[in-house]
Amino acid sequence: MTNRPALLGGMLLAVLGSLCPFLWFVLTSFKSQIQVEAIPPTWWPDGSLAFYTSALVEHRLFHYVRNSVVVAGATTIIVLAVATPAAYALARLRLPGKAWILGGLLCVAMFPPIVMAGPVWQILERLGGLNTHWGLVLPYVSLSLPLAVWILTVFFQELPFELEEAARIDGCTTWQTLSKVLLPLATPGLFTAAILTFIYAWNEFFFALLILTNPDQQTLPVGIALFQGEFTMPWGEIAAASVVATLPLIIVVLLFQRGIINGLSAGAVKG
Amino acid sequence: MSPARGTTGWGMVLPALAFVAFFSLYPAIDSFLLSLYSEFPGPEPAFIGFGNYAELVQDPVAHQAFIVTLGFVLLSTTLELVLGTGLALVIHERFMGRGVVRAAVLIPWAIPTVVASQMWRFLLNDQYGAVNAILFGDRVDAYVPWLADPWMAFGAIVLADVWKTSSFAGLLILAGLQVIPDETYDAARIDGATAWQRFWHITFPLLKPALLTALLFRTIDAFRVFDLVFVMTQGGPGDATQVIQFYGYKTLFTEGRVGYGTTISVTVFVATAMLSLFYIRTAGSKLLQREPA
Amino acid sequence: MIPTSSFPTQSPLPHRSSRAAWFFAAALLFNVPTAYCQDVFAEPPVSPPVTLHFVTWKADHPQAWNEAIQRFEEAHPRIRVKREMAPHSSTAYHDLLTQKLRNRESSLDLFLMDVIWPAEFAVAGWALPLDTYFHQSEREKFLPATIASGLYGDRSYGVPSRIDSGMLYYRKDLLEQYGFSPPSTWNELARQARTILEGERIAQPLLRGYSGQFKQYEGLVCDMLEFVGSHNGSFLTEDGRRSNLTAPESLRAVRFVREQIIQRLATPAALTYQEPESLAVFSQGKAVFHRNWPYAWGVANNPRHSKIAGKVGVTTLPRFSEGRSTSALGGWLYGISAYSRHPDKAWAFIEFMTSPEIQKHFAIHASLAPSRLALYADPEVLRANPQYRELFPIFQTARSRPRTPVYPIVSHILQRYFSRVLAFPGTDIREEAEEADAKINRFLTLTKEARP
Amino acid sequence: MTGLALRHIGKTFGQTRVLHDVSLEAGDGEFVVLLGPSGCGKSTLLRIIAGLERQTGGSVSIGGRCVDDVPPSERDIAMVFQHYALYPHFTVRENLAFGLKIRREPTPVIEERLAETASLLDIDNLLDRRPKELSGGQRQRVAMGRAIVRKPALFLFDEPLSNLDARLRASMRVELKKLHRRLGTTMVYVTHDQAEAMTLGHTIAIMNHGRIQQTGRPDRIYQEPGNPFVAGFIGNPPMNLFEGSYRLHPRDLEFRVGDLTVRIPFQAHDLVGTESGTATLGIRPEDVTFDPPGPRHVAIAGTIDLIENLGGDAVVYLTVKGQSLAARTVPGLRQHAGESVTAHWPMNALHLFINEHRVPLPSS
Repeated sequence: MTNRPALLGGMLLAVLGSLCPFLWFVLTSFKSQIQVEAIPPTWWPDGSLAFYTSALVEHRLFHYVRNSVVVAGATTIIVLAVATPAAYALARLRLPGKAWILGGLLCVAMFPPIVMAGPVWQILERLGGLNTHWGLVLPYVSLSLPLAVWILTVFFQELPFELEEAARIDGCTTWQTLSKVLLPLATPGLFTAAILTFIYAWNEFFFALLILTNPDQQTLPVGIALFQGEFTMPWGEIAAASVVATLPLIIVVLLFQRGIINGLSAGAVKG
Repeated sequence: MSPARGTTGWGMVLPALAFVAFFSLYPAIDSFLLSLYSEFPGPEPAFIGFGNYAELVQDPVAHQAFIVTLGFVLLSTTLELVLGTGLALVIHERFMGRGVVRAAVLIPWAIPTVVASQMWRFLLNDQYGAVNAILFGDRVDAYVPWLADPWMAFGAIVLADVWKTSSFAGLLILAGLQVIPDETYDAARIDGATAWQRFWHITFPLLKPALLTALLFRTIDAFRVFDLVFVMTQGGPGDATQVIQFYGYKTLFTEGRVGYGTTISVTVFVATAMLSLFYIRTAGSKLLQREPA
Repeated sequence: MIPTSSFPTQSPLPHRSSRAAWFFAAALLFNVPTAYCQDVFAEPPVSPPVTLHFVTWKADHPQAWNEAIQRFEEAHPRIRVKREMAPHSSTAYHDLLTQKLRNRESSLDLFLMDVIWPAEFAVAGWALPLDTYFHQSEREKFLPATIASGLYGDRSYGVPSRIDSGMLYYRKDLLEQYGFSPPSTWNELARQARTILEGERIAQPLLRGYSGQFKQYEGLVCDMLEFVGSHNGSFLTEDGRRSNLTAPESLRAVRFVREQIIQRLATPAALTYQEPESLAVFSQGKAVFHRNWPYAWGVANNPRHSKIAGKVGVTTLPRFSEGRSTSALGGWLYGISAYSRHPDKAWAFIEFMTSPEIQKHFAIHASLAPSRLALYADPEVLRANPQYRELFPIFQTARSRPRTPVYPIVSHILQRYFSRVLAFPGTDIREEAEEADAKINRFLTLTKEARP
Repeated sequence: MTGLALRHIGKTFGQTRVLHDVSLEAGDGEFVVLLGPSGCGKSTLLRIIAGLERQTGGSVSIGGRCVDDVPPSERDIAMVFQHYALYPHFTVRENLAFGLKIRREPTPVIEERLAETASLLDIDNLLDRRPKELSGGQRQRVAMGRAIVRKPALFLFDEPLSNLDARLRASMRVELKKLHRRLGTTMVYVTHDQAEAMTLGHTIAIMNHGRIQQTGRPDRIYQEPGNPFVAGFIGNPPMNLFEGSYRLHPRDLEFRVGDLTVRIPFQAHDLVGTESGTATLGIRPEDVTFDPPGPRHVAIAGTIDLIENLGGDAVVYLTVKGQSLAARTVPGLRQHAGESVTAHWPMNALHLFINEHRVPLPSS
C-alpha cells in the first residue's frame, strides 16, 4: 500500500534490532563454558548442549515455565474478565464521575510497586496467599488492570454507537450487547490487552521473588535469577534458559496476533 | 438513562475497582501513612508529620537520583515512542509473514526484565561482550568498558530499556492505528499527500489518543525503573545510574529505613502524577472527557 | 530471651484487629475458599513431624547439600527440613529475608546469614541469641574471626558454616619468569606488575596488572577494606562510634587505589566487575594479579573454565609498608529466627550441619572452606583441597567489616563514596570522605540513641 | 390500533435545547416523514421514539400505551439506521435472526420469518455472506430485513437511503413504498431529502430548530406552506422569496422590495395586524412563465443571468428590478443569457407571509 522499499527497510531494521541481541544469547547457549568468556568473543559455538542439559535438568526449567504459564494465564483471564465490562461501562454508559474513575485508575497505576510490596505481602499473609500462585495472581491483576481498562476503553469508544443501539432495539440487555455484539468487534483491543497483561505477569520479578520462596511455586524470572551462584555468573545456562523460556511466548504471540488481524478485518464496520 | 442501566454500569465497574482498591489503593495509602513516621527505625516509630519529606528535600543523594531518573524518563520515553510508532507502522502493513515479524518484534519484551538486563550486562562486557566484538572485532585493545564510564553506563540502561519496551509502545500505538479508517488515507493520497505528509497530517493527529496512552504508561513505568538498574549497574559507577526508585528500594528494603524509603516512593508517585497531568493537559484530555453522543 | 527493641514490623496503623476485619471482608469479596479465612484466625494444626523452614540460597553444589540434609533427616526422623530459596546475591538475599523477619513470619525457623548481619539482626530482635546452645568450649574449636563475626555485644547469634576471606591470586608462571617472589606490599605488587606488563607488551598487549571487584556493590566494601586496613586505616574508629574515613592512612590508601590500581593496573573496566567478571579476566590469562575468595582457586585451576590451570599461585594480600596484611572476612552463619516455634529442633539442625563430619563433607564435595580449625589438619580434607595448606594462614588474617546494626546503611554510604572517587578521577577524595564521614556518623549516633 | 402519539416532547442536552414542545400523531398504518435540514432535531426525535434517548419533557405513546419507561427492546419497534448498523461479525442470516434469538423465539418461527423476509426483500442468495461482502444496496436491504423480520408495530427509519447513490436511492424509494403498502405497518421516516418525503409520506412533518414547522399531506405542504421556512425548504428549485415591506390599501396590499412593487388584491379584514410592516412574498419558480400573460397576471421585465437546461425542463435565473428570480419552464426559450425578457405569474400563485405566518390570499 505504501512504498515498498521503506517498508522493507523498516521491517528489516525492526527485526534485526529486536533479534540481534537475543541471537547472541542463542549463540551463547550453544557454546562451551570456556568459550562463553573468551576474549575476544568467538562467534560460532561449539554446538555444545551442556547448558541446555544443565538448565532443563539441574535447574528444572520446565517447572518454572509451567508455573509462569499458570500465573500469567490466570492473570490474563481474570484481567480481561474484570477489565472488559469496566471499560465498556466507562466508554459507553453514563456513569457519574467516570473521568475520575479513569483518572483514579491511572493514578493508582503510578504508585511504585516496591512500596506496595510490604502491605500486599501482609494482606497475602493473612489470606494465606504466600507461596501460592493465586497469591501472586491477585496483585498482578490489580497492577495490570489500569492499563487494560484504558486500552479497552479507548477501543470501545471507537466502535460505532449505532451497533449498540441496534442491539438494544433487538432486545439485548447491557451484558448481552457487550458480549454478543461489541466483544467480537473489540477483539483487537482484547488481544492487545491480553498480550500486555500476559507479558507483564510473565516478566514480573519483584513480587514473585517476595511472595514465592518455595521453589515448587517460583516463576520463571525468579527461577532464572536464582541460577546465579554466589560467585558464579552462569551466562550459558541463563542464555539456554532464556531461549527455551521465550519459545512459549513466541507461540502465545503468534496465536494472539492472529486475533489482532482477524479483529482488524471485522473492525471494518462502516459503510 | 434509566436507573436500571446505571446500576448495571456500576456493577460492571465495581469488580475492577475492588481489585484495585484492595491490592493497590489500600497499600498505597498504607505506605503514605508510613512515610509520616520517623525515618530511622527506633524501638517505636514516632509520628513526625512531613519530617521525612523535609529531609528528602535536603538529601543530595536523592537530588542526584532524581535528576538521573528524570533524564532516564525523558530520554527513554521519547525514544520508545518514536521507535514504537515506527514498529507499529511496520507491523500494521499487510505483507507476507507479518505474524513472524510481529512475534520477532515482541521478543525483547517477552524476555523477563531481570534476564534481559543480565543479557545487556553480558553484551556490554568489556572483554567478552558482543557489542565490543561487533564494533571492534579482534582489536581487543579498543574494547570499551561501557558500564565503567558514568555517562555510558547511563546510556546503557536507556538503551536496554528502549530495546526492551519499544514494542510495548508499538503495540499500544498499533491498536490506535487500527481504528483509523483506510478511506482517510485514500482521500489523502488523492489529495497528493506524500507518505510523510500523510503520516504527519492524518495518522499522527488521529493517533494522538493512542500515543498519549503509550506515553502515559511508559512514563509511569520509566519513573519506576528498578529491575534494570538493580541487575545491570547497582546504581554505579559512583551513583551515576542510581535512579530514584532504586534508591528508594535500597533505603526501604536493604537499610530498613521504612519511613524514609516510603517517602522516596511517595515522591516518585507525586512526580509521576505531575508529569502525567502535564502530558494530559498538553496533549488534550479527549479520552477523559468524551461522553456518549 | 528476645530483645525488646525491634524494627517496626509493619504500619503502625490501623491496628491488627481492624485489619483482620478488613481481610475478612476481602476474603469474602474475592470468594476466597473459607479454609484460607480460617487460617487468619486459627492456628494450623501441628502435625507430629516438625517441618523446619530454612531460608537458603540455591547451592553451587546442590548434591552436597541435598545429601547433608538427607543425612540430618535420617538422624532425626521426626524433623523435616524445607528449604526456601533466595537469591545468592548477599544484598538481595538480605532484603528478602529481612522482609520476612520484619513481618515476623513464624513459619520461618532457620536461615543462613551473611557475616555482616548479626548486629542488625540482634538489635532488630530477629535472630535468637544462641548462648544457651553454643557453648564457649565449642566456639573455641572454630576459626576465631568466624566466631567473632557472629557476636554482637557479648552474645552469639550465628554459627559459622565456613570461612571466606580475600586473598591474592597470581600468575606463578609469569612471576617465576621475571624472577619475582609473591609481593608482600602493594607498592611491590605495582612494581612487579608494571615490569611484567612492560615485558609482555608485545606478546600479550592486553595483559593487565590487577583484577579485582570495584563495581558499586557490597564487594567493593570488601576490596576497599583490604586496602584501607593494610594501610593501618579503618572504616570506623576503634570503639566503633565514629567514622574514620578522613584519617590520613585511609585517604592515602584510597588514593593509591584510584591512581595505581584503577587508572594503571586494573583499568577502569574494573569498575564494572563483580567476582565472576574479574575472575574471568584472570582465568582467561589476562591479569597478573587477582583478588578473590577461596572459591576462585578451584575455578582458576579447572581447565573447563580456565586457560591458566596449574599456573595459579595464591598468597596473603599485600600490605602497605607501614601496615599489615588485611583480608576481608566473608562467609555465612547459621542463625535461628526469634519467631521460630521450634528453636530446639532448629539448633539440632545447626549442630548437625556445623559438625566436623558435615563440614568435612562440604569441604570435600563442595569445596567450602571449613570454619572448624581441626579440619585443616585432616588428611582427607587436605587431599581434596591441597590449597588449604596455603590458605590457612590467610584465613588467620581475616578481618570483619564494621559490626554495627546499621551496617546496610554504612555499606551504602561507603559504596557511594568509593565508587564516586574511583569513577570520577576529578573528585576531591578528602571532600568525599568528609561527606561520607558525616553521614555515617549521623547514623551511628542514631543507633546509639535507639539502643536500649 | 398501533399508532404513535408524541405529546409536548422536549429535549435538552446540557444547556442546549434541541427539541421544543413537539407534538405529532401517526395513525395506524400511516407513513410519517420527519423532514428537515441537518441539526433540526429530527433524528433526536426518532431516537426518543425508539427509546434510545430519554426526552426531558412530554410523553411518547405507541399503540395507545405510554412507553416513556419502557426500554427500546420492549417498545415493539424496529429501526433501520443510517449506516445500517449490521453486525459485521455475523452473516446476513445471523444478523436477521439475532433479534429473534435474543427474544428466544422458537427456531421454526425464526426459520419461517427469515425465509419470508428474505424472499420479500429478494436477499435469499445473500444469507450466508457477511456485511462486508455486500454492496451498499444489499446492505440496505438486509438492514430493512432485520427490521421486518421482527414484525414490529412501528418501523423507524433514520435516513436509511442517504448512503446510496442517486439511482439506487430512487429505486429503493419505490421498493420502500411498495413494502409499506404490503406490510401496512406504521412507519416513521427521518430524512433531509424532500423527494423522499414527498413520494413516501402520507404525512410530512417539517422540522427546523427543534420545532415542527408544519405537518400535513405532501401536496398540502407544497401548495400551502405555513411559513417562509417551509416554503423555501420544499420545492426544487426553492420558492423565490422576497423580504420586503407591505402597506395596506382599501382594496389591495402593496408589497415593495427595492424597486419592485407588487399590488395584490386583498380584503383588509383578513389581516390581523397593522396597516404596514414587513412581509415575505413568495412565488414558486414553476409558476413563473414567459408566455403571454393571461388575466390577473403580473408581468415584469428582467434580464436573464443564466439558463440551466435539465432536459425535460429548464431553470432560468433572472434579475428583475434588482431582485433575483428563478423560473422553471420548458426548454426552448428564444432569449439567451444577457438578454431581456418579460416574466409573468398568475396573481393567485403568490404566497404571502406576515409575521412568519401564511396569509391566505383570495383564490381566483
